[in-house]
Amino acid sequence: MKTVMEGSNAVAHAIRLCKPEVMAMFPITPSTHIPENLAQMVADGDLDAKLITVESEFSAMSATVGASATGVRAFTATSSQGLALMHEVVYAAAGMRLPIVTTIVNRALSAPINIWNDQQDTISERDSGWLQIYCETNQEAVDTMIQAYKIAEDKRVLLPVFVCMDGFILSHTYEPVDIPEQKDVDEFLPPYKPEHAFLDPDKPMTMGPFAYPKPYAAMRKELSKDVMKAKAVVKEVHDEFAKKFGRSYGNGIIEEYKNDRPIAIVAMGSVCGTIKEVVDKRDDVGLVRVRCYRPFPKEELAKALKDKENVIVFEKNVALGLNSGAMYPEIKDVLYSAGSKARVNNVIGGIGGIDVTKENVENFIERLKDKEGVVEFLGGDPNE
Amino acid sequence: MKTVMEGSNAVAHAIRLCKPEVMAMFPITPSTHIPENLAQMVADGDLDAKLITVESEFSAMSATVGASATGVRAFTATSSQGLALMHEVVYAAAGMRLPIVTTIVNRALSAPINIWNDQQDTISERDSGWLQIYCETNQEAVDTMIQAYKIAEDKRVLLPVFVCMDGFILSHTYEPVDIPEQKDVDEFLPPYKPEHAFLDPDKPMTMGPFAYPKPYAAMRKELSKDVMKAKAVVKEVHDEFAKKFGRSYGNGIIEEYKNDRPIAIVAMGSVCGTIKEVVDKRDDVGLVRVRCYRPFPKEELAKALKDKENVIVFEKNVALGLNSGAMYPEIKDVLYSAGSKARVNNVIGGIGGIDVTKENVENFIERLKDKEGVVEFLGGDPNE
Amino acid sequence: MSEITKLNDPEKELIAPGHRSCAGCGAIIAIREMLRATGKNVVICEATGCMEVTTTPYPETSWKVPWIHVLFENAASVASGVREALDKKGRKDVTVIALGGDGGTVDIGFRAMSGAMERGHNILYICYDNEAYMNTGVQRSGATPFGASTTTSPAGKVSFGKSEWKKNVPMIAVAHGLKYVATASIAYPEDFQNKIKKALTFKGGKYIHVHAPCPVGWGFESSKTIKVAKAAVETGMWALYEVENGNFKLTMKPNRKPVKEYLTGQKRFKQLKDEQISEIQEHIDRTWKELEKLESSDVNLLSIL
Amino acid sequence: MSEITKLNDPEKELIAPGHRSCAGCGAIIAIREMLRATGKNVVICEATGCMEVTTTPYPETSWKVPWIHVLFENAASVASGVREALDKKGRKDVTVIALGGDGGTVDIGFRAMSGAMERGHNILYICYDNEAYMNTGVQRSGATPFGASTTTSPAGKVSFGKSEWKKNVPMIAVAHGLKYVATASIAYPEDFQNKIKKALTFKGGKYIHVHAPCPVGWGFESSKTIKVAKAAVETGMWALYEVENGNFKLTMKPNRKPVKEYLTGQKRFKQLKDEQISEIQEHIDRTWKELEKLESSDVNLLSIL
Amino acid sequence: MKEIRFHGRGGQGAVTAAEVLAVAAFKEGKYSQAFPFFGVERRGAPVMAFTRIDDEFIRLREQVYKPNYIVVLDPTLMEVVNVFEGMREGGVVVVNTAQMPDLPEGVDVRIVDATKIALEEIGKPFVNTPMLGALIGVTGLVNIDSLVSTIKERYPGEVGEKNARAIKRTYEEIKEG
Amino acid sequence: MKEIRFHGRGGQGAVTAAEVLAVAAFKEGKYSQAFPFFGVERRGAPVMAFTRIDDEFIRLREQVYKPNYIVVLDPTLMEVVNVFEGMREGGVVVVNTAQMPDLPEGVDVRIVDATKIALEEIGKPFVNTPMLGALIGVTGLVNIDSLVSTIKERYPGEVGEKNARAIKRTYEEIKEG
Amino acid sequence: MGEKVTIGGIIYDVGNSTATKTGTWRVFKPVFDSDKCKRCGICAKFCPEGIIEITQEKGAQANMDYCKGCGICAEECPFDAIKMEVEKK
Amino acid sequence: MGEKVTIGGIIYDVGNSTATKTGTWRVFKPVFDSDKCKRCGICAKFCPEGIIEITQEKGAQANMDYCKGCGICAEECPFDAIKMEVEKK
Ligand SMILES: Cc1ncc(C[n+]2csc(CCOP(=O)(O)OP(=O)(O)O)c2C)c(N)n1
Ligand SMILES: Cc1ncc(C[n+]2csc(CCOP(=O)(O)OP(=O)(O)O)c2C)c(N)n1
Ligand code: SF4
Ligand code: SF4
Ligand code: SF4
Ligand code: SF4
Ligand code: SF4
Ligand code: SF4
Ligand SMILES: [Mg+2]
Ligand SMILES: [Mg+2]
Repeated sequence: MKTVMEGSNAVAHAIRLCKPEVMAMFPITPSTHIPENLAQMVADGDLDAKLITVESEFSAMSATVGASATGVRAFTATSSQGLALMHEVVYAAAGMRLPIVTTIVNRALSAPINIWNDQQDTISERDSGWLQIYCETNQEAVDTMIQAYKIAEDKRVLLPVFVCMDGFILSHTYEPVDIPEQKDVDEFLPPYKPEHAFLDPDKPMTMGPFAYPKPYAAMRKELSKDVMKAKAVVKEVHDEFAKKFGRSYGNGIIEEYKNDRPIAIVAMGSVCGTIKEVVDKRDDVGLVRVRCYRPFPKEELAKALKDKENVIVFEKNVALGLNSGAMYPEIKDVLYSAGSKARVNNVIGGIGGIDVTKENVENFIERLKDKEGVVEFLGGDPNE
Repeated sequence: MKTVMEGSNAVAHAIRLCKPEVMAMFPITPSTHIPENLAQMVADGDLDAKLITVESEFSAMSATVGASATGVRAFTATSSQGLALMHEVVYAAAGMRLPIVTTIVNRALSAPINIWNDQQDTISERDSGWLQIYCETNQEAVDTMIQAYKIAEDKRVLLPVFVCMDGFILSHTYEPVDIPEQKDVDEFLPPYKPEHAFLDPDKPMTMGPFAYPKPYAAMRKELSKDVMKAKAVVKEVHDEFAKKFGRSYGNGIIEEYKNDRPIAIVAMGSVCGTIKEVVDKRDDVGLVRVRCYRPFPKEELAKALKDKENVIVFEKNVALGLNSGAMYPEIKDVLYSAGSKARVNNVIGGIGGIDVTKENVENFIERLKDKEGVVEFLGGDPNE
Repeated sequence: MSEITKLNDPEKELIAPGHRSCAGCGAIIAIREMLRATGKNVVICEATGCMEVTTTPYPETSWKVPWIHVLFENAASVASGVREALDKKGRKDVTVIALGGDGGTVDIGFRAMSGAMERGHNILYICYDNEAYMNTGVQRSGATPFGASTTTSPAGKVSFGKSEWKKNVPMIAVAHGLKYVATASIAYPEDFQNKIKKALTFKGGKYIHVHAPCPVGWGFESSKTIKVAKAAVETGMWALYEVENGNFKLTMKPNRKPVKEYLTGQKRFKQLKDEQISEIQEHIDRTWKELEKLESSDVNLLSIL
Repeated sequence: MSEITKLNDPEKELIAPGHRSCAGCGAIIAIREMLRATGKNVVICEATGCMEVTTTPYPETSWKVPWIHVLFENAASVASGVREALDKKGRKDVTVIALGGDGGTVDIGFRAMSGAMERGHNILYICYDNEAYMNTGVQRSGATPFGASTTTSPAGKVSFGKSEWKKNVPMIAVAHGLKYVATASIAYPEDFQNKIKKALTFKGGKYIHVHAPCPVGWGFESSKTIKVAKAAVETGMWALYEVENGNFKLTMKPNRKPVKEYLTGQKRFKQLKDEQISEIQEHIDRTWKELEKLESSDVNLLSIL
Repeated sequence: MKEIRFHGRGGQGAVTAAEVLAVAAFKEGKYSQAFPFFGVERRGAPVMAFTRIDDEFIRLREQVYKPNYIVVLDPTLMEVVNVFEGMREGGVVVVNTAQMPDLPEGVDVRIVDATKIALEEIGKPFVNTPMLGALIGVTGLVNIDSLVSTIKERYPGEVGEKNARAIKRTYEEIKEG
Repeated sequence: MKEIRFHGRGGQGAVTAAEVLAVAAFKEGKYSQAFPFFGVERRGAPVMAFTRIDDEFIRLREQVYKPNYIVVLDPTLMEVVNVFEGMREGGVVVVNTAQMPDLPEGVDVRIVDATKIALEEIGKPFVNTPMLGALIGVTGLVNIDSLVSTIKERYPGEVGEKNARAIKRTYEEIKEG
Repeated sequence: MGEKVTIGGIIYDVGNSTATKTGTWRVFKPVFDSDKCKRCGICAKFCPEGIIEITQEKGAQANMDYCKGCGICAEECPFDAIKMEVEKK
Repeated sequence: MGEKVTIGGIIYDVGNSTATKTGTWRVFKPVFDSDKCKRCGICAKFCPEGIIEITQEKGAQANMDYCKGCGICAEECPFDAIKMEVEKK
């Protein structure tokens, strides 16, 4: 069904199509429309799932963990403070290897309190062991939701996934989306039948034990390796989806857009649409969109960036105390090892809902194209 | 008073000397001995402070924020899950510019649950806007506690500080410490008299408001800059302390130990003692100890490392999904901008209490000295 | 201005106009009434919610008393810290109020509130109850009444709205051993204000739960806010009482009207069938019978609880 | 082994030996008794604490029933998810138990527990109460009794120990509207087990709070665990009761001995002066008077609360 | 690409209008995008919403700074916010009012008394959908049939019918006037 | 540098012994370090604690793998853990027992019946401090006066006196042979 | 970024939301009849904006800079001294 | 790192803590007197380790691999059928 609808509504439909069995949710702007839509579907009998209207996000993620550990497909969604409140459970869920999928509608973090978009919330969970996929459009959010369960539940992965979409800019925007058919989704995404983790008196197991140093370190190492290995599955599932549904997003890991130019902008999420508009107007700049941010695509980025003259890393987060975005040093690490000679700069923009305009993009390209190691903050003047 | 005592006890004495007015605490291994010691001091009338035995770490940090916002010197301590549970409040405290000092006795994060030392807990808060200072010895922990309030409360800073010490390895170890005299501490650390933030009906103010995009982004930018600028104050306070008390730690920001050799190990915390032992036995390797990790000392590290042949970044954390420690890309960022030709490698060790031995250090130097871009995990064999 | 006697002087209000709450907001009325009772010598620690967001859009604030907001879930813990700090500074005279909406109190802030009560800090917790998460668009809270349709407990083809009864936080507060607990309504400001004043004569934790209708979330005209609040009390849907040192006392004994009079005229209840309306009526009848029994009995709630 | 009749067969235990709890641990006795009542068809969701840490040092586990631990503060929310998942799978027959120590229940896990109760999931919450955070070395919890010295409420030159009374979580649970709430003691296993079985006949949330002395934390010989538990009941320091559909009933009416008999012989109370001991005695006397009054009154707690 | 900005008050349906327009355009095979700017202000406060319409998928995510068309649901807003801000050359402003307001120089303003029409046709002062009728009457952004069918889908039954009638009236009236 | 490992059971005071030794050494102007290895096992389970003594500040933070001296507070532990593990050449093991246990080849074991002495002097089977007396009797790691004064500071009053007496007895007894 | 902000976003100029004239949100407005008004104070007590001044001289009067036109005052006035009218600006 | 671990640290071999013989922790041990024993089951009910087997033939007997010697059984036996003795190994 191809139609114009609100991003949150579209994502809710995608979730419905994935047939989650337990959904634990707590409202927070701007992700709220997702639980609201799902609650209405349940109230109307259109979705046969248990909805747990928890008393906090801490419990939202905890109940999701409980449900997933019982062997059912489980879902939650949140933003910003909600994700920050879940923090401790987020780490635990990955360590317990539960294939939960969570939609994060990205929003800035307090203090001060601000309800608009940036990506500080998910970026602050980047070490947690969750996969993170950032979407450019609502269509991509829909498609990625469906892919996410397949990735998470893959026996080679068994890790939780954040599907990230920019708050308001995507979640509250009406735009065309093609909502897949249930039949097609069913073919693509089989029911979740876990072999490793399920609470059942018929086959008792102990989950979440205490671990001494050696097994703990061994589990962390394995977890670290497995998160990295998941990249292949992200790609594979993306490709399979593309084949079946006819839609793809770069190579599933990164998307290179006119990346045969001397300058490359690296960015994530909805701002890439605006950047593409600028790329089309120029001949010196291309875009490398990071879709799969965790695991971090070192090889892909090395290949896409190492021969550039200039790389501008655009980020919607600030690593306080580092005076840059979080991805900036990660990219430089990649380029360092690749022996790149590129000049690499950083733009921190779109913080707390600051609008990022084509002019902004044009202008920072001009300002930075001959620089190295500069970090800039955009402040909200559309012509800055 | 020079004596042999337990690290936690020594730190509790340092806190007593700082005369905190409100202390909110919740027990967690291995930081528990700190609140226990402080509680005993209060019960014995040796410390005139309000002890709030909160029902969770979320409330520990919240009550600390409340107290600090009322204009008194406030303290809390925690580890691991406790810090993870505080996460949302941690970010808020920095955004609100409250000069709280918190001792973190570093411990691994769940799942699985493990009570021993690594530094994943504080590393996972590295974007929060808190300063982070890592101590090598209990003496340094004592001295740094006292410095920390002076740094935090400096009008140029007004930011919260984590004083980090390795769980068990420091907190539960008896070793010699010199506990300063109250008189000297009083001279060094004046009472906290805030001008920017205090809740008082005689001068009402509104703290923690809602902010639209532009002021929000402006505050974030200012916060980011101020965290970076705090480095100068960390150094200044360290030097002043050194002058008065006769003890210093490198230049207050980093400590270079025999760093005139072709190989440099970069590390933080107690493991540096063991590394120094190895450095003394060899002539090819030196140590650069990062004491002040946030703000990240880019300039100091660039200077200390750029001419090395090989840099080995030793870390007690794993950035899952990045397949390295968190500091590793940050160091490479610095070296990239410095135009360094060094080979840079990463060792992840001491995870979840894995012991790090001299042999381990010797061996990883040998394994990595001709490599570039390698990330190794130590697994707990003392001869590995 | 020459010397004219102001029988009511807006300048004396401790919360300024220009705030961004909806026209007819009941919650801001609750806060206004509260501040008239506390006076200036107070510190307010507020949870995230409609009242926080609409009163403090930086760089503006409507508050004229010291006020702090940290997060959604920690008003009571922040207040604990404020209280102890003030005491340490010798400012025992200053009243500390923790203020939360029903979401911030009954749900996400409940651990913090319960913990603060257990520790016995000398603070007054006030919950303004508009019976849903209004700030985020009318989602169900533990305080949402049975039958109400909200965006996360919506009426639908197979659902009539919320299927659980309202969580009884005032009585839970009593079970915490508080020396003073009361319910109130914005429609009865003197009662509310007297309760605040009485509460402040007790040392330790105190709790007041004030009913504050929300025209937008409940679905009624902005002019009817007080009428709706009154109807809640008159139908017995909301009982006004206080529990002082464990002694339960109804402070208002309405000649109870049928609850239907309260339910009709609110969009959130419009889907209810007679069946559910009678269920609610029965629930009220049963509760009131017990409340009256309790009042006339000599059971002391503080000692049993 | 040939056919010998085992009057008691350790093989049938659902928690295996080899666990790392202290000799004489009361909490593990509570769990053992609990599992004898629930049987195998159960899922346990446990909070961090002594019982979790000592029963599951990877790669070993003492549990023979499905068991999950996630964190310290979320046993009840994890159980909510498990319950709904089992229901969705058509496994309504499986009992779901959320299990926490007093710290994990009364303090840090309290929001989760309260939330789960409010939502009415079909789970039984069991709190084993050893009256402090034992796992981390005997720190004060909300359930620590008045007067007890712990490492964060220590006796000292200017302090006699904890100065607040024990938080009354069973009655708070009643105020949540639960159809079944009970207290129990490890010294009365039949009573405890009957209460578990009765609880499981109710749909929705249920709560049982079982008193489980800790020789290490309280300071008594490991052999005295049951004796101490019994003394708590016999002196009235711990009351055994149940509240079924709002009706309060004492399930044990001891001829109360002086509380001193309970307090002496426990290191945590050794600093108490006669003054505090009388205060405790008075508190108990008052409470029991009210409890007996309540039992004989016809006040229904479910309707008032 | 056409960019449209709607001015209204919280509760008046400006956001819905923007969305309906986007849906109607999509029906005609065009691509569209609609989004609000939300503040924390409550009901009654001035709000804005935006629609973009183009022949290709709209990748651009910046706010609308230079609208081609501006719709003002409530004339009193004109005293509160500068509704003309950033208007593109050749742009048109459609205002719900009975009489032409005082205007800065050089702006092309069309008026329609949508409140009256809404009260007559819908029985309530719901002006957002009627104002869409006026907008397309002036601009031809989408045709009336797409708009009416979109409205009827969004509001099935009688409400939709009434709205459709109101739309048609404003459409005709502004075309004529 | 000297490294000492203590084996005991949870609750028996091995950790305290390690600490007291460190304090006593510091009194004599030496540098020292003491630390436990904690598990989640409870009272009664085997535990270890370590002391290092040196002439300079001890920077080394690794665990003790090759102790010079080993102290065994409870002989039954020898059946449960390999108390000799990693012992350095020339090292000595001091065991609290009334009679010499069966031993692997080439280990130097000294015994003392600290339980008996403790019961006689202290009135309770507190063997940790008496075993320190034995340890220094064998090794001279610190002198008896430093040890005794440390003990008296840690346990003021009668308890300290009793412990001191016990220490002196084990010290003498083991020296004698 | 020209935006000047205070440290931590603290607002020192308390009560300064008066800078925002929420009177512009109004669709209806209250019209007070000084003759009917008994100066009882009920309207002022309930006005969410806290903007009703009552003087012996003029009776109740709302500060129209902020009045959002909710109509509570008119609804609650026991003496019918307030009428809500459509705002015409 | 040789350590083999299961995914997520899940333990499938339930009840396998029997691998750890906590009997070694014991300082005292219970000695059961089969003659005095009335097979009443009280000791077994309270034993924290759950290791007391009772048969008609032998009466109560503890599995000494795990007995921690807490003494509860002896304390609670109403028939004085259990004595605690110092463990000698
Ligand atoms: C941790 C967290 N979760 C969610 C939110 C989003 N949020 C802010 S206010 C609010 C609802 C407030 O409800 P209530 O306390 O009843 O106050 P009201 O808005 O109804 O006045 C929510 C869900 C948040 N700010 N923080
Ligand atoms: C968030 C968090 N804070 C603190 C801890 C440390 N901790 C683990 S168990 C525990 C105490 C448990 O007390 P209780 O629930 O009473 O159980 P008990 O140990 O007494 O059986 C504490 C403080 C933790 N694991 N997580
Ligand atoms: S939504 Fe309700 S509570 Fe919130 S400001 Fe509007 S009327 Fe008040
Ligand atoms: S400390 Fe207490 S509760 Fe914990 S295992 Fe030991 S006896 Fe049991
Ligand atoms: S309520 Fe009516 S009579 Fe009373 S003061 Fe107001 S306008 Fe006058
Ligand atoms: S209409 Fe509402 S805002 Fe205006 S004066 Fe009356 S009560 Fe106040
Ligand atoms: S308690 Fe005593 S009599 Fe009863 S079974 Fe045990 S040993 Fe035998
Ligand atoms: S001594 Fe304790 S552990 Fe051993 S059998 Fe008796 S009760 Fe069980
Ligand atoms: Mg509310
Ligand atoms: Mg406990």
